[in-house]
Amino acid sequence: MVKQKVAIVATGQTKHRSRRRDVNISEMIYEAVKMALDEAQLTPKDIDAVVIGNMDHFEGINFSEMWTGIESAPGYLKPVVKVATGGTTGTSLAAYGYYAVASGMYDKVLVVGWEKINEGGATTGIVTAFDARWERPALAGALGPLALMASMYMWEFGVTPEQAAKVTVKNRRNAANNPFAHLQQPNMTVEEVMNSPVISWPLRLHDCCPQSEGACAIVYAGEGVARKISDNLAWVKGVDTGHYYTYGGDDVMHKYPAAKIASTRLYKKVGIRNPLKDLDVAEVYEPSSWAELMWTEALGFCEYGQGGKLLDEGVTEMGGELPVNPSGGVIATNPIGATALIRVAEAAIQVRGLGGKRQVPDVELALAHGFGGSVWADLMILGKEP
Amino acid sequence: MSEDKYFHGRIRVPYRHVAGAYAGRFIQEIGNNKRIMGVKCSRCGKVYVPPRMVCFACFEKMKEWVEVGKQGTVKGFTVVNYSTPVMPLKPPFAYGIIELDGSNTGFVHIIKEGDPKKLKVGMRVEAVFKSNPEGNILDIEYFKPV
Amino acid sequence: MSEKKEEPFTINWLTDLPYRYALGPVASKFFRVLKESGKLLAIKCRKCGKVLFPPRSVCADCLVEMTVDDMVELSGEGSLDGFTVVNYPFVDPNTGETRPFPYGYGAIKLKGTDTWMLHFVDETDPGKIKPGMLVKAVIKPKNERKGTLEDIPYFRAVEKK
Amino acid sequence: MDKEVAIVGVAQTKYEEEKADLPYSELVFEVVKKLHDELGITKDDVGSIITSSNDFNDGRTIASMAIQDALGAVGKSESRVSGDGAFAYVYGVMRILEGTYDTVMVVSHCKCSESNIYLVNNSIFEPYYQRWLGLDQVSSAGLMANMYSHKYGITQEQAAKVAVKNRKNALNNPYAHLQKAVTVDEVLNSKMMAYPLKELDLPPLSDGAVAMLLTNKEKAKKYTDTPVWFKGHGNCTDAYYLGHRNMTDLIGLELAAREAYKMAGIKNPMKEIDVAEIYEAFTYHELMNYEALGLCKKGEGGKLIDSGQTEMNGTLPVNPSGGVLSSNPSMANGLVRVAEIALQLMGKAEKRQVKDAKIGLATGMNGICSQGNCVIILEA
Repeated sequence: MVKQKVAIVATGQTKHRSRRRDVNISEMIYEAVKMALDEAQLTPKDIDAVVIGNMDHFEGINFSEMWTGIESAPGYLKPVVKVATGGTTGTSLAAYGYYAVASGMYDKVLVVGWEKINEGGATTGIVTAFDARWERPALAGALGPLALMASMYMWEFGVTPEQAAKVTVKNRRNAANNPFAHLQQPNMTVEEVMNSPVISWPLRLHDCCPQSEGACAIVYAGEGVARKISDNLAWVKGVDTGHYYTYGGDDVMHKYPAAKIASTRLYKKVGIRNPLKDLDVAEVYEPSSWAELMWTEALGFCEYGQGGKLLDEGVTEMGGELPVNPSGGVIATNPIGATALIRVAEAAIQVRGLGGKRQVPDVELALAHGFGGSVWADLMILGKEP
Repeated sequence: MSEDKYFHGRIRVPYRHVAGAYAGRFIQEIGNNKRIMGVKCSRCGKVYVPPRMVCFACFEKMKEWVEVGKQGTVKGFTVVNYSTPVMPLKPPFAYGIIELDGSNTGFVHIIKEGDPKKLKVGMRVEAVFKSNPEGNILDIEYFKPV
Repeated sequence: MSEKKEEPFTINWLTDLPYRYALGPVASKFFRVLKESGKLLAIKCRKCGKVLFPPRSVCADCLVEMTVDDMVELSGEGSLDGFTVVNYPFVDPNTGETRPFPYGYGAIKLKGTDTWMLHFVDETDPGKIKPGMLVKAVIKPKNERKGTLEDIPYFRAVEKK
Repeated sequence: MDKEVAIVGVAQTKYEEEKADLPYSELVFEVVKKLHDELGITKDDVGSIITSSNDFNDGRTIASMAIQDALGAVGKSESRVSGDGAFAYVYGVMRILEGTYDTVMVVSHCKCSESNIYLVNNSIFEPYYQRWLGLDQVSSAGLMANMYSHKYGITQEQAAKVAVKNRKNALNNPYAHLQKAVTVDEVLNSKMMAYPLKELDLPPLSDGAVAMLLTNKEKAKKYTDTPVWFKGHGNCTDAYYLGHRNMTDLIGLELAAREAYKMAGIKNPMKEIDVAEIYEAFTYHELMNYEALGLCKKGEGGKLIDSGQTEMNGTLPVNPSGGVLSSNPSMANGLVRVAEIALQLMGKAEKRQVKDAKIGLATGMNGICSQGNCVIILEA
């Protein structure tokens, strides 16, 4: 067993939608798995281990990996492990897969994230993620706390609802270039966002992510075999996670300290001095339009309070200095257990130059970010060179 | 007791699971036509009852539907003598793994027999269909010894 | 593929799992005091001095244990540092039913604490809210109190616009 | 596998029926603090943290969120394996081998007293074909026990001897939940649950937590003179639907063991392994484990228990701790097995110490009836 560098050799996704009426859970996941295996031209036998995850209470299935790992992914008579960490599940799965290969334990690992969210309900499920004694009675899923963060952010820094609306406009437009995206709205306008119904002030309907059903799969390979599988690889440059207090109210949520801590650590490790200049593209987990503004600050693309300005200047647009969410991001697509893994898959697609209409030119370094738990951050940087 | 040391909560959620083409057809055939359908793997030839889209051993999509028998052979059983809120019958009753005639997999279901002495591996059982189907696996109400 | 309109065949299952979540001595005392005297308590880390709500027994920064002796009384007043109006339906997993909406929901910094409590606020018009405004915990009358968070049905927004 | 990843310290709570005063956070804090104190470390000495837990058991999505403070995880890279603790240990090993972290704390917790375990386990079955039947861990175990004993002619007495052995061993383990010896007759005459399984063929339901610190080779010396090294590992998953499973032979466990032995260079497990802690979910299951782990031939699990070779003074003592039949903090069971083997190989197992133990085996399990299997080989 020898330590090795790790590359993503293939990705697969379903076409994400609000309700997959035609397939059950295991059939839906199979689509993404099959696509990834086909792209890598690997047979199920070639896979050494399966890492798969979702949130147990979202579909009400305990040990879901024992089912889906066998019947949706080629895990029969192989290792199957589940990682579930809330919104960050996808990136936590991706991290597990990376360590599994980097440690030398396995050579080819299939990572799968999925959610069939409308079998239960996202808000219902998310409420159960919080403390039954202290938080659940008033908590209304993710949007309530996200709206609180938006209000705190707005009040502290004077960022405006129009600036937030522009995030939706940008990302839904980007989503139109992504065949897998759920909400593809190339002609969305700021006015349309501003006139959409208030869901949780200051969040309007179009400030919020949709609830999507879908799955995402990636295949990792160690350096020895990766080059045999493909000559177009996305190498893992570094992984880190910032976890935070048990109670979401223990610190200033809108400054997202966990992302600040983890990104500072990861940039140093990868040798990034100025993320805005050194990174070529970022896929961030923005569950609301406001969140993308806050996240770009915490991830060090600009100073605190400057997220709106960064957007206004077009820096994060396609064609800007650091395009954020060419895929359309979470504001376009949110099958929760898959969402953060889609960030990794999309970052890999960008590094490999396979983004088609959503491709950012000449991507050398891409950041994938997952958000979840009590304002946690999972990060992975992918690069063209090992 | 230490009950005042607890907050009594629950997770109570109504789930609606899309059955999909395989489980959907299987359960509807039972309810509507009192037929038990399996699906055959074109690669290994195994007939799966209940059906699923993918043969987990070959990792191939299966497409060929076949009707299997309403009778089968008991491969294993247990008799339960405790009760839980989700058990469909009052104990004692048996769970069995039954290989239906014409299939190659075990079908897990209930055998309405509470005395382990009256059950045997290798014995024959037959499906009893519910008169008013409700659209779930219990539209086969139970199996009875033949 | 286009989205078909008709409802698909579904298998429905009502999950109904009872849990008894241990409170621990600190939360037990909080709810007992709340029930008996209508007062709110927080807890102070004896190492770093941070005052934390909800009261819990481990200070995450110092990794030291706190006990019921470290609990401090709060006035029930706080500042409303974040606010929203929840205006969407969802099944409340505590009951299996849709939770009534709209309702005001705030990030409240209770006076004397270093953390924010996220709780109901009795206002559903953001136009009447001032950032950082004074809010006050409303406590149910003693005969209606059960020793749970519901004994604090909401915070009253005091200095409205 | 060379000596690269060490367990340098372990901490356990006492396993009990009901730890009413301890919410998850405080239960975890107890073992974290104990581990810190034993090793003389603070949270700043811990590079990364891996936990294992289960959202259905804990009644909480992202069960690990409840214990972030108690872990000392603020600002750190924590991650969580959903399920049994043995798998968390393996993730910890991977994190050390990758090289970023020289220390990883692994923690696993469970309180069976807070939920209805039968409903929790019924939820393991998918909603289309199995859940409506009302299946759970006990009825599935009954199916497996019956099919296994039917195929190989295992008697109820032979199975009962497993309970007798493990409950006797538990008398020497101060952490064990049930500390009362039982006789074969008592097992045979205990309440019938799921034929042929009786109440004493099944484990209790327990509350408890376990923690350990892993380090790389260089760091290990700093903390202990008796590091316990990761030597091999195998992980293998059987079919999901019970009707697809080979219910008479644990083929998933067998393949996992084969892989672990290969990595550890073990050719004759009965000879080379000095002590084993296995996740025996019911009495017959331990016999099935013997066979799958290659300690005896197929169908000879009954003979092996009869021979006394797996007793404390036998050739290969199995479950000196008393096993799961004595303490069952469900999701923590696998990590408890690893911790107990670590104590054995450190020579710190006190009254339950197996003499001169150099190589040990631990297993973990996910899902129903050994569907997901983890076999770990450790070396002193």
